[in-house]
Amino acid sequence: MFIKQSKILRNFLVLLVILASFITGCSNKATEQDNASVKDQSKVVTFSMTGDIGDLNPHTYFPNEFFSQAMVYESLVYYGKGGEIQPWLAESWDISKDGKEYVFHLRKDVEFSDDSKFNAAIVKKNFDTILDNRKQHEWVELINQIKNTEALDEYTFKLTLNNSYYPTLQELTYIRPLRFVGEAAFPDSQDTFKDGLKSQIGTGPWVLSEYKKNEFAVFTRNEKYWGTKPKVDKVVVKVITDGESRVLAFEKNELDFIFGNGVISQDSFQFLKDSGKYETKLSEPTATRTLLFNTNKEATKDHKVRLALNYAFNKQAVIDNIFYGMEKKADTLFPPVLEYTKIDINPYDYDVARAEQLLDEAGWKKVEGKPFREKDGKELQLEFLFNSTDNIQKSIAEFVQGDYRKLGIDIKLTSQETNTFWTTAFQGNYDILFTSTWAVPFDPHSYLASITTDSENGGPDYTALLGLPEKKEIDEKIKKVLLTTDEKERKMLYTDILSTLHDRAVYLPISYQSNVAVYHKNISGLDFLPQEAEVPLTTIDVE
Amino acid sequence: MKLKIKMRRMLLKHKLMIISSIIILGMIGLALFASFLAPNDPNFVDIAQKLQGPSSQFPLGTDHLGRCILSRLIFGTQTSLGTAILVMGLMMFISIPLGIFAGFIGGKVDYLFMRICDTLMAFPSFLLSLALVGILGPGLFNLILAMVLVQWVYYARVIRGMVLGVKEQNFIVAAKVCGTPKFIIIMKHILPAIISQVVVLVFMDIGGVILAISSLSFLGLGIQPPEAEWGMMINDSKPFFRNYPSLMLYPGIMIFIVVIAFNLFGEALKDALDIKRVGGGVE
Amino acid sequence: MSWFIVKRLASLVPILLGISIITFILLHLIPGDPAVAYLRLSNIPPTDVAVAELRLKLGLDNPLHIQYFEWLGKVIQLDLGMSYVSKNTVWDEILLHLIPTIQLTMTALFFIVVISLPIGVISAIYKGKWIDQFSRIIAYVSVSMPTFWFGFLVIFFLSVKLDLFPVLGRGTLAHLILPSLTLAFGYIGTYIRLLRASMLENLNEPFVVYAKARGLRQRQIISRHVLKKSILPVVTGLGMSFGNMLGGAVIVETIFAWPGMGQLFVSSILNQDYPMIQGCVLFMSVIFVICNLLVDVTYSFLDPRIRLEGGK
Amino acid sequence: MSILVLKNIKKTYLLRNSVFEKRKSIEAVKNISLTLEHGVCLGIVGESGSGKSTLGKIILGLEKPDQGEVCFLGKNLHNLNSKELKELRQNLQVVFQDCYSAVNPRLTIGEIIAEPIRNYKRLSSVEEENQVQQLLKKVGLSPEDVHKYPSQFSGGQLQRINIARAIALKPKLIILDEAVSALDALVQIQILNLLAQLKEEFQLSYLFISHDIQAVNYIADCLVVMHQGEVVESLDDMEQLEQLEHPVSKKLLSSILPPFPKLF
Amino acid sequence: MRQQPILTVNNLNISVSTPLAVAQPVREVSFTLQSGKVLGIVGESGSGKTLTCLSILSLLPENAKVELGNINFRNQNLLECSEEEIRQVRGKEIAIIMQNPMIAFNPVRTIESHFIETIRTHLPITKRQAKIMAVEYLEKMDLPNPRTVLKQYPFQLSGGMLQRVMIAITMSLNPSIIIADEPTTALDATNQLQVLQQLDKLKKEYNTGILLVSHDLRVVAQLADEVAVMYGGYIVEQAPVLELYNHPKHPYTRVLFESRFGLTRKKIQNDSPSSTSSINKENKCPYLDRCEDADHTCTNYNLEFVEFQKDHLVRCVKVLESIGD
Repeated sequence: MFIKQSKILRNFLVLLVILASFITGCSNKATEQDNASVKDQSKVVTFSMTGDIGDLNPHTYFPNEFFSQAMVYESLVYYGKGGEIQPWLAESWDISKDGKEYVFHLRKDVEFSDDSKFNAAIVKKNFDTILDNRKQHEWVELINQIKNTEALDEYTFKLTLNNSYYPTLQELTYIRPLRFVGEAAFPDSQDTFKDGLKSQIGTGPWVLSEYKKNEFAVFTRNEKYWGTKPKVDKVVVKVITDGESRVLAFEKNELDFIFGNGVISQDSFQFLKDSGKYETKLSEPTATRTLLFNTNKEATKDHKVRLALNYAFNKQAVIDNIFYGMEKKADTLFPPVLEYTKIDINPYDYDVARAEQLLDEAGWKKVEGKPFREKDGKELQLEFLFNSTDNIQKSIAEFVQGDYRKLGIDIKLTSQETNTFWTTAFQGNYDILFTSTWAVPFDPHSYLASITTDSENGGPDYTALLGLPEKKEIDEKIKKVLLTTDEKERKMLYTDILSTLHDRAVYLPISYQSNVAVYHKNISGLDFLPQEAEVPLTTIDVE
Repeated sequence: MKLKIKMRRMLLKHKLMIISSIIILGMIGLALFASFLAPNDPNFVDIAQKLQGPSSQFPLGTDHLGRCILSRLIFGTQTSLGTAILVMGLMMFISIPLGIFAGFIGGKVDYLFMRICDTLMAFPSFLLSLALVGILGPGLFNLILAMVLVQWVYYARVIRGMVLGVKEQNFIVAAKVCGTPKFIIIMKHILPAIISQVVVLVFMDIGGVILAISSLSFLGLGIQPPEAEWGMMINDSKPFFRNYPSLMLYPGIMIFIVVIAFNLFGEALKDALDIKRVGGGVE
Repeated sequence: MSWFIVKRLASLVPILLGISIITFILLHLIPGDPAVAYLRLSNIPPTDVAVAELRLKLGLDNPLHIQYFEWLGKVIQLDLGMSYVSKNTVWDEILLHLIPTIQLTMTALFFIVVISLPIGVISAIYKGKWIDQFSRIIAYVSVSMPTFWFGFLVIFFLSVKLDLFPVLGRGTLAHLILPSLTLAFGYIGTYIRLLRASMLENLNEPFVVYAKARGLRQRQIISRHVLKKSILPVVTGLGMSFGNMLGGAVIVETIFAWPGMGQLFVSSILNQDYPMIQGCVLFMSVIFVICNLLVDVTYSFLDPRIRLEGGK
Repeated sequence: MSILVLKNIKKTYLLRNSVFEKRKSIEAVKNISLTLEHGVCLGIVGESGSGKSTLGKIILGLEKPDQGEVCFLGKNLHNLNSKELKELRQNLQVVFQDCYSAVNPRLTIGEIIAEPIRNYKRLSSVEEENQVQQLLKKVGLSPEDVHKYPSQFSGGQLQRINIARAIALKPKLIILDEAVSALDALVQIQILNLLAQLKEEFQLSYLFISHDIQAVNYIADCLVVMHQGEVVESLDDMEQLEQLEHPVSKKLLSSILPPFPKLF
Repeated sequence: MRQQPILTVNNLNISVSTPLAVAQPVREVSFTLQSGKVLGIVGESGSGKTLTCLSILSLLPENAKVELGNINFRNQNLLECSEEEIRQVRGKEIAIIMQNPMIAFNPVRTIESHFIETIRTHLPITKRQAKIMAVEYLEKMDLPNPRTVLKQYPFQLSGGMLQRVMIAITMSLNPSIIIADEPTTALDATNQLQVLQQLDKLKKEYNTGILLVSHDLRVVAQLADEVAVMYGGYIVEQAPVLELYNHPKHPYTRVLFESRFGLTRKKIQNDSPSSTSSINKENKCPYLDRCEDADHTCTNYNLEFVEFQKDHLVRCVKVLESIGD
């Protein structure tokens, strides 16, 4: 009762009302728009990614996400099911006999989202811009091989190479950097790598319509799209860093589907699957989860230690208990289903006794009363670096820590967010690195090529393997395998390279990973695409 | 009648004090004898046993790596409580001499001291600790360093205030006039006068220190795996908290109980010391 | 009054300088050579030449105080450097994340006031009664519960089980409720106790006896006399809490995926994005200091003793 | 020889809140010169804020005057090294107004009174206790009180304890800073009587600072009136109290209510 | 000749409970007060005077309680009134002038708001009218610039001014009784007189009954018609002012009178030990420990308040014996 009479309380209430209205005023307009779009019956699907979509520039890397680049920009050719190269922005192409000249006949009905024409000139301009920063794209061997680009006429584009390079077409399907932005997108300096884009103009089925950094991005259907138009009008991509948050949001219907690899933990996937309320899907194996040992470090330089680590790893336990049996055990660096990767080797089966023996031989002896092995008074401590935004890596890392502990190996876990993780990885500041292969269309040739380059967009493997005496030899073989025109020699070299890597035990392949998809029952058309990083947004539909 | 209520209230306070000190002693006991009390090795990973319910082998079940939760909780007492006590101890080690020094000497020394305090206290303390850990890198040592470096000012300032309060008292002036040396004045008059307040302060605040440590660990910046720490255990159990809420519940309850026990104890101690003073006057 | 504000503003200068010195030093605590760290995070191999070049460029070879003044000059122009990670300027990043955090903390402040004010008043009036005991329990629970744990409990029960609120992220007003409530929760207890203690102290003041002796009604005495005076320490306290709340926001934003300063701060720590860490600390401390200034001014406005006698 | 000579004492306090604030100063004591003879009680009377307590602190050596010198037993008090100062301190003691805060509540009466003795003499514990008990008897308390704590005593008794501590070293001069003002009228008389008696016995000199002209009149031999840091009037013979002329003195005098009924 | 008393306090006993014990600081206190008369109560601190005053308006602190007795005001037992009834009496009928004006006002509110809220609580008038009244009464108290004073905060005024403001507030409601609890203690000696003069004016102009409480005999002497001396919770002596001054009977009163040293330099011998605690624990003479006349008769007798002669009451067995003689 006295509240009414009290001046001070009244003042407070007034203040609070003002405050409240301020907060309301500040609150997001996005939801209003969401609601509005629901009202006008347009179809919207919402999903989430771990990070921001970035500046949406196909010619650069981090912080760009593959999936968003693929939504807006397109390539000359498309990587179809089973690795079949399909026409895309190029209707057809001719390859010269010596394999050094490629002539592309472009589609004539393609327009950029700003209505400008897609033609050979803009293709050349994009290529040339990319080639200006050749060093940065070193990992794409094709770029190293390009000698000349030429617009023969308005819709014909010619690529001349230094050598005949067998994966040329395959590399043209890559999501980055060989995709095309419109004329108006180029910065004044014309250098898209250093100065970014003026605006995001692509030919793809989606146009970025609203964007709030680190919160969400809204893509609207490109009504002028030349190909099959997407079924939904809008895609909302929310940024949710944490896997558990993602699952919660999905359960609360704030997300329509979950898609990707490592975006949720296996436990959550299993939980969602078991609940029976949602549809779940698991793709064919795409890439290999693997540990990489740093051969420059004191302990892991020793072949015996690496072997011991291989033998001591209980892959089956990981697959049974962490992956719930959903992923297949990996014994080789690349899934044997790929071209050239089916090799005949003796897998390192789980054998603790063998591991202990190897460690003893390497000089790392158990010390009475101490938990960890020592050599010359130094504890056997290995730094294990993994990516903290991947929801699967952490549980494996902790498992490894616990399991190796039994052998007297102290694993120090270092988890870092994506960007820092890769930086640290490239610097080689770790003993064991959690990594994975790149999946098709990159595996195996681009992945192996990246082993040979130390550029920032190569692989951390380059540095990691520097400690191997055979390193030079391996690099040369990889260079050779990419350029050889002889199918048989190529096959032989691949077998040779992969066997050597297996024999040196620098990798510890764990399992072949798959993409997961979880979606509500009103969602359809969520099929896995050939490229792992692509999200099937064109086929998706919502009821 | 009134007296009865008073007595009851006093007893209630005593009860709280007794209960809270039993909890605190129990926790310290757990920490000291963790290796005897824990049924299992807290760091022993057996992935095949993961996320098990309570059983005779694992009284509270296992976590996502098949480690015994009870054992981890018990060993967590060691890390959480031990770190908090260490941090508090270090802060006192710095701030008691400095606070007394600044307060007693006064003048320019005090002025300088106060300006340093003002500056350090202009930072939100948790943020500064966080930044320090961030820059020095995560880990137990850096965590302790960051907390002590940031928070000692607060205590030094409070202690300085206490000293100033005592210094105002005429018995200090009288002691000076009596020719008592400064050091003796500090040891005989000032220290005893503030020490009970400092003890109360320590007990009232140690709960906050425990919370801050577990918060940093929760963010992954404090104690590193596989060492068991409650805040980290909560973070670890995040992925499972819908199916296995107990995973998150247990360490949370542990933190909660310890902190509330310290808070209650501090409060009761404060009241008890007040009552003594009043009582002394009436007798 | 205005003289008081001017004076108070002037007193900010040394504190701001102090803050800037400490934040400046902060960056020099990085283990190893900052130039190497910079190069590594920029993905440039830290060769001797590159390091030497960068040291020259960043002025790292200058004496520390010269580096400081150069840095300070830039800071004054709001040039806090570039984020290693996003390659945006630190200032832009901060602005981007500022509004959500302000929303969060303001709403939390709102909750603190509307919840703890009435409870504090009532428990002081009915001291020793069940309602006072109850508020005591609330107070203890509130200060003893870890924020992050409370956050999850709230999500689990209110959001997942009862489906009352959206879980995460920023969007509607409903999104704001759980995070700000979580942030506020830890402070509610403190303020209930603070207000209660302050009320009780004032209830025993002679001016209350005199007010009674003049025949004023109980509610008049409580609201016009006691509350008006008791609220003053609460106002000061809220100002102090604001800084801690910025710290608390770090945790709450992490739990609720709230895209504010806290999240920016944590991710820049995890990414070792040093300029960002430095910028955040500097910025939040300045906000804190300004908040305290505002509180002081408000306080002086509310308390005539300060308003009319200028501080002492 | 005069026991205490003050020459042109001046003391100004600076008030400042922060670096940037305009400095304000208060002249607490302006240019005061006084002389106090052996065995004499000098009363300093004035309203609150007239600077008399500051003067007391300066004489005690707790504050340094900005100007002028304090000669105690012929030595400039503010010009001594710590050893000499300690030596001189023996002869210079104080009794404060607030008898409660003047004793450390955590120490026993015995320890309190023994404090000055311990600082200057090395005595066995038996001797020390003997001395303390003697002192207690001197001030009219029971020797058994040695082991009691201050909280067990009333204000008047505590003031006796303070006096006991002050005379423990047999000083030459005791500064009584409003020493009886906080006490009940009855107790005031008792303490004043005690002080008068001790003065005779130990040949003490007093500097009796008070706002209460009646109390001063009761014990002092001569008197100065202070106002706003200055001595406005002084009197050598207390019999002539009524003849004080300065308005401030008049005001002080007139404020004394006659002890008889009905003024109006 | 005697008027009907407007306030009668009868056998008042107050207990105070501390965490350790229950004390009885006020015992068997009885007195009456008439309109236009001043009853003075003298006693040292802790003698129970303040509690007696507060109990009249039911303002005792939480831990104090009236155990026995009644307080009649205009044939109404104040102790049995409801909270609302007593509230209407407070200020309007019986007003209090508090000991220390500096802390009796709320420092964060202006004089005006104190004044107006008091008037408007009891009288159905507007703020404007109340303000006019306030100015009027402040003027009556000889306060310069009453309008400015109203705008000021308590801490901006001196103690003497505040005391006069308090009296003005009290007067504005024209109460029948004013309880003045140590009205001059906190004031400079120079202000004492003025305040006393104003109280006297009040008594004469409005025919108000005043209960004047002080530890200072001299203050009481200036104003009171009748004086009661309290010691250890009891009224030990009560008589018309002149009678008391001329013929003090109780040993305590006698000592009290002797200690008025005034401007004399006569040495007073008074070395009786001071009491450790004036809170009486048993039903024995409270002055026993300090009394010079005490002997065995004092230790066992039933304490009675006896009319020594007309209107002169004493509570001392020795005095009674002397009548017997």
